[in-house]
Amino acid sequence: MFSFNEIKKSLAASVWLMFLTFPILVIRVNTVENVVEWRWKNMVYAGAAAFIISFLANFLVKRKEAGNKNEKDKGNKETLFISQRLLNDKRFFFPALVVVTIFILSFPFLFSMYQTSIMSTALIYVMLGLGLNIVIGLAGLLDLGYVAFYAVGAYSYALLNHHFGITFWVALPIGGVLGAIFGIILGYPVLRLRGDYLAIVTLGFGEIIRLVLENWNAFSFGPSGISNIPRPDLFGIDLSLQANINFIYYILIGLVIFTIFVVNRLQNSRIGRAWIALREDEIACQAMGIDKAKTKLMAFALGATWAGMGGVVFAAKTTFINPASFTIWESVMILCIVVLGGMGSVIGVIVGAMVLILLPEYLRAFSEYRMLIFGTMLVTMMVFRPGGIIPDIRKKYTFEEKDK
Amino acid sequence: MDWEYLLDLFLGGLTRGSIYALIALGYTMVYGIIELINFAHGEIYMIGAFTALIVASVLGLMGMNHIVIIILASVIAIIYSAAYGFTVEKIAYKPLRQAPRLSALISAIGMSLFLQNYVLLAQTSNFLPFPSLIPDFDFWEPYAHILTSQELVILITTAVVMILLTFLIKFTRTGKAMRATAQDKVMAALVGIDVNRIISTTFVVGSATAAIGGVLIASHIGQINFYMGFIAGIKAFVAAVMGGIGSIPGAVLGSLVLGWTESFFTGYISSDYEDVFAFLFLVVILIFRPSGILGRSETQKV
Amino acid sequence: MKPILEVNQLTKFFGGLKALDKLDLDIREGEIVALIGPNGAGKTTFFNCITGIYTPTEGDVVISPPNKKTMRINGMKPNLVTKNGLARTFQNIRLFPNMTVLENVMIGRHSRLSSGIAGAVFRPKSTRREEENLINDSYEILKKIELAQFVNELAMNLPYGAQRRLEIARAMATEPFLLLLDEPAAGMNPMETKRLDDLIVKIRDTENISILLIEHDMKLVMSLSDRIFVMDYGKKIAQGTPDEIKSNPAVIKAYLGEETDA
Amino acid sequence: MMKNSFGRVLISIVLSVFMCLLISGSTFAADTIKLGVAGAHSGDLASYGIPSIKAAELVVKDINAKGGVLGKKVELLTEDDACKPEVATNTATKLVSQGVDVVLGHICSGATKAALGIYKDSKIICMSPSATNTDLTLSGDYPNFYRTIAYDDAQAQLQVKFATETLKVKSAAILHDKGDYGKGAAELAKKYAEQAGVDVKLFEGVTPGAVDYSAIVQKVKRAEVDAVIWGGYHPEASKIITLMKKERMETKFIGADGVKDDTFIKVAGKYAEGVYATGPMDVSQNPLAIAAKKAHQEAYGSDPGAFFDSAYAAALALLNAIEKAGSTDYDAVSKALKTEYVDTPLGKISFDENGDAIGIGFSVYQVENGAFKELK
Repeated sequence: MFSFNEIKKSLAASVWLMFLTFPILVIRVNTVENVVEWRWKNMVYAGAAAFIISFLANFLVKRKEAGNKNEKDKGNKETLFISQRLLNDKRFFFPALVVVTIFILSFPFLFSMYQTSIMSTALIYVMLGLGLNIVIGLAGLLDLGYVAFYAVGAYSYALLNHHFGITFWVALPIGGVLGAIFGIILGYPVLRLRGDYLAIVTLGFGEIIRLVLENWNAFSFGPSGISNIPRPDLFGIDLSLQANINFIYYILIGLVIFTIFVVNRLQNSRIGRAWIALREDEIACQAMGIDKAKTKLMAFALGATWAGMGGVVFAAKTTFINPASFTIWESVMILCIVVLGGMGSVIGVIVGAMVLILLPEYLRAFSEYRMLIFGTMLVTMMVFRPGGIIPDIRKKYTFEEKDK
Repeated sequence: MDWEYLLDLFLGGLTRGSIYALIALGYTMVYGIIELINFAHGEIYMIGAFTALIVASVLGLMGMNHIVIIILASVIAIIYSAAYGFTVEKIAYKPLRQAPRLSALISAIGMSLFLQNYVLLAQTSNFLPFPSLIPDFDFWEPYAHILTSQELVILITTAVVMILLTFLIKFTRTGKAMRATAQDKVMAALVGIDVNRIISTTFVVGSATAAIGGVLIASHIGQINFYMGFIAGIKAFVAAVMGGIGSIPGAVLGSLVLGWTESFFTGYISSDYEDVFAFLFLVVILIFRPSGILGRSETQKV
Repeated sequence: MKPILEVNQLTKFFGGLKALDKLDLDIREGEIVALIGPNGAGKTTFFNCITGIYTPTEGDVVISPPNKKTMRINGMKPNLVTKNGLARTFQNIRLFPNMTVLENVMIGRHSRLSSGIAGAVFRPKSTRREEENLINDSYEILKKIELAQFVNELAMNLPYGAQRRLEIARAMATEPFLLLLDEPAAGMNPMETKRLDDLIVKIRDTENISILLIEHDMKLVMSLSDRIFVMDYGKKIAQGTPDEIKSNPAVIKAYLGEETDA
Repeated sequence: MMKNSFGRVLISIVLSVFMCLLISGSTFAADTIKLGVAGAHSGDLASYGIPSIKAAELVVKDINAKGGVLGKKVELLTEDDACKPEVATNTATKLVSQGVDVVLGHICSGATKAALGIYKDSKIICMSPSATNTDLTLSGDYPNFYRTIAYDDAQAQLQVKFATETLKVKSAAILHDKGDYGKGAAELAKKYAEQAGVDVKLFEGVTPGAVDYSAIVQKVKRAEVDAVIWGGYHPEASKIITLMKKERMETKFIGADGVKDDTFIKVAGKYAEGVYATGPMDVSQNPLAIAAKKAHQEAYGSDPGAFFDSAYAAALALLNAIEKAGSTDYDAVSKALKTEYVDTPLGKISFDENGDAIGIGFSVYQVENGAFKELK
């Protein structure tokens, strides 16, 4: 079944890769007694790896082109199918919901504290992802400065708590509101910009916020950050570490459900449709009587709200924040979540967050290789599923049953 | 008014600008042709520097003479960066031509992560001293306290590279083909341009420039590590956008503007908010010229 | 009786280039008016100036919707123009490709609805009713334009003719008193064109929406329009009933006998 | 349907929380002593974290060779935190869940602060080879924290004392890299410098990783100060000093332990000559240090990296304390750390009430013919 041609192709690939990786992989100058190490076996590995991979790749690409799905795709089809059911079909919906709920609720007791903790982190990113999804997935505005609002949220809790002893539960809505306000402030000047120009300017804003936090000690305590931020309180009962971690987990579950609920409703509302129209075609969108500026600002503001709340929870979870947590990479990660998951699709974003946040944690087994693998995963996933893991499905209307 | 200080800052900004330019050129070429923010470009530049270092130290241990080392190191670095650029495009971007543009962007990010850690693992996480390949010219000694020989070389090279690229794009057949492809891939293909070949060429050329940048910059600041590509890359991209992404002179102009902005702001106000100011400046420029200083403002057809 | 759309001395420069030159035009209620002229005569520019996509350099665009007060709309934002009852379609189809046919029409109703974010999230009775009506109204419109069978298709998967019709449906959803059609028949086969012809008449008669259309298909133009304006190089070179236009030397000159296919 | 699952979640939150209160921090019966090593093992600061793994590996190797601690083998659990607080909390939680007994790390002060909360609640001792932020020990917030490196305050005092008394510096420019380590140190230096009557003409941060620092160097040149006091790591330092020398400037350059790293000299080359830096007392004559370095070269074919010695010392101190305490019990071990002295590459050390190491002096070095030479 493998044509000679394929093998030749793979051979060529491996030779090319051996050439390519030669200086960096093979040669290393030993800094102690200045001699050159020639690590020829690395070259062999590289060659072999390249051969196998390119062989597989060709194979997969052939299949992909041939259109008949390989296992990976099948798997995704499956989830897609289920997700569709979950959304539409009541019969499948309730049993599924019950099972999922039970699993989610018992999670902290089934798994270790560590598992719960990283799951909470993942959930924070689910929130962020869903928020950014409003801006990018629905309104189609490429925002690379999203982390700015995250920072706003985190610092608003940390500072309010530090100065006025504001508690988590009060700070949560405040963080959201502040996020929204910043969303509008930052959104306003960039209304005219499109595509990558918007991207780079928002990226700029993100950096500006970070740098201000870094330099303006009087306000933000600078790079040494703010420590001993209290974890969320439960009617003043003080909880053990374990309990605390579980508590945060449940808070996040609550918030995520809330987010999903809101995003879902927005998606199929007048506003949501306006956003999508804006994404699809600005000119036509205006010609349909939609106020471009207002719609864009709404998207920015709403997106930022979730970032703000996420920030508050983040601060409460880590108990320490400093500007280093809010670099461009954070924005990039969140962007990856949205795109990888499938732009505009709620389940997609959730899956995306789970994959991108939990993957590096589980890749710890590979210790120093983890980021390498992570990078590779990003590329492969995009190459084989450009639309994201679970692409968006438009809502269907049938005319017997009315509004749902 | 302290004129010498002003001059110093001016030259400082000029050097910094030229450094950005050497990276920005590659960005802008790639973007111009496939509208992709090539996140991995900074990494290519880093790889260029590493290759040069490795080659140089190997030859050094073999006791070759200085000039030979310089030339060989640079040439090999350029070849390898070009090769990397070519491969990256084939692996990570070509399959995504038809896909949504963001997917390509994510793929680029993945590539950048991969290359960083590849070098980290295969070589070292430490900062490595980079031999100053460019000697201090004696004839330049009188002026060296204002502008070092290395800086001089950087300025000249940038100028030359820019001129060559402009020439390539404006007058050669390949250049014409590139512009055609940038305009409209389908049409270009219809008139018999091998679009894939042209895109590959763009990547090769872009990466080669990055390598030149890598070698020069590394020998200017005298150290490299696997992470050097990221920040430089971001800055260069900002510069490219500022100048009007897709335009060669724009990239250089943008880089210089950025360089001067930072230099003067640091010099007269404070380096604390240097970048803040740089970004604000970018925002202001884009608000008044939404497609950059020299960018052709796309009048959208209705 | 007062014209519902009155354009006086409309002029538009692009840099040095004069795209529109002192153009006068008027439409009375219930009319179907055609705007014709060779390619590059500035017809689409004219549309863009009226609908606010471009701001005219000089001149006035005045609308007086039936039983509403008269107002100047030049320089007004596109979305407000639409809100005030001018709807348009595009020469190069500009649907929302990844939305369903129904949603495309629902978008059209946007400016006629009120529910905001709060409404969307809390779904009070008012919003629910609004949505219900919206869905049904949009469905009704689709029925009228004979697209009902595609209701849940993605717009991009429609056959060409259907896409053109969907643009019209979407425009009608904005409840205009005047509908601006930019080459609605472009690229249609004779059968589709015939169908379009009937459709336009039907819209005018049943919805009493007046219509201004740019069109190259002379057969369609002549059979449809009550009056015709002819443009060339941004100037108006003739106006009148189909018969007057047919026999107008200036037009014949401009078209070099192109109108013989009428 | 959203509403009723809201309900469920609320109820279950309350329920579960009470369940959690019942389950107190579970204890692990282990047949090995688990030594956690946490810090930046990836990302841009990896070069400061990886040496501590190497140190730990070497220590554990020969301790196990000698029969381990309390007759048990020592097991290494290395976890990456990339110097990111948010990751650090997960790293810490993971180590705790794995039943770690003591932790060597973290590397960056920020990450350490984030992680300490978790170690504190689970009564685990944590010793950093490199986190110099003053609050870590002096604020008293972290009784479970120890370190084998002097905190910024001490260094800053020494720097300034040296600058004013030995170098007779009248005016200074204080630069930093905007990082938590660098800026913190710089601020303290500023404080003490002003107390000592030094005219601080410049206090500015530079962007780490920037391609060029000529502007700031020009500014320093113009300010005509006697000395530059640098708060930050060596990469930026070497770039700045190189430029200063190329600009033919004679201004003195004083760094802290972020600079006192052989890589600095390797990188800055001839330009490094004459640079001052404070750092842990010279240990190059200490037999243990020599042995450790040799072991490293044999094992990894390269010279040890930053904070290797202090990491090595920390690993020794921790394991020794467990040995002496006769158990891994929190109080016993803390007591042992504070009472028992132990031989390390840094000399004979113990720990004071705050958790700072006693016996690791600090001294000023100057680069002379390509090596840091201790100034008496």
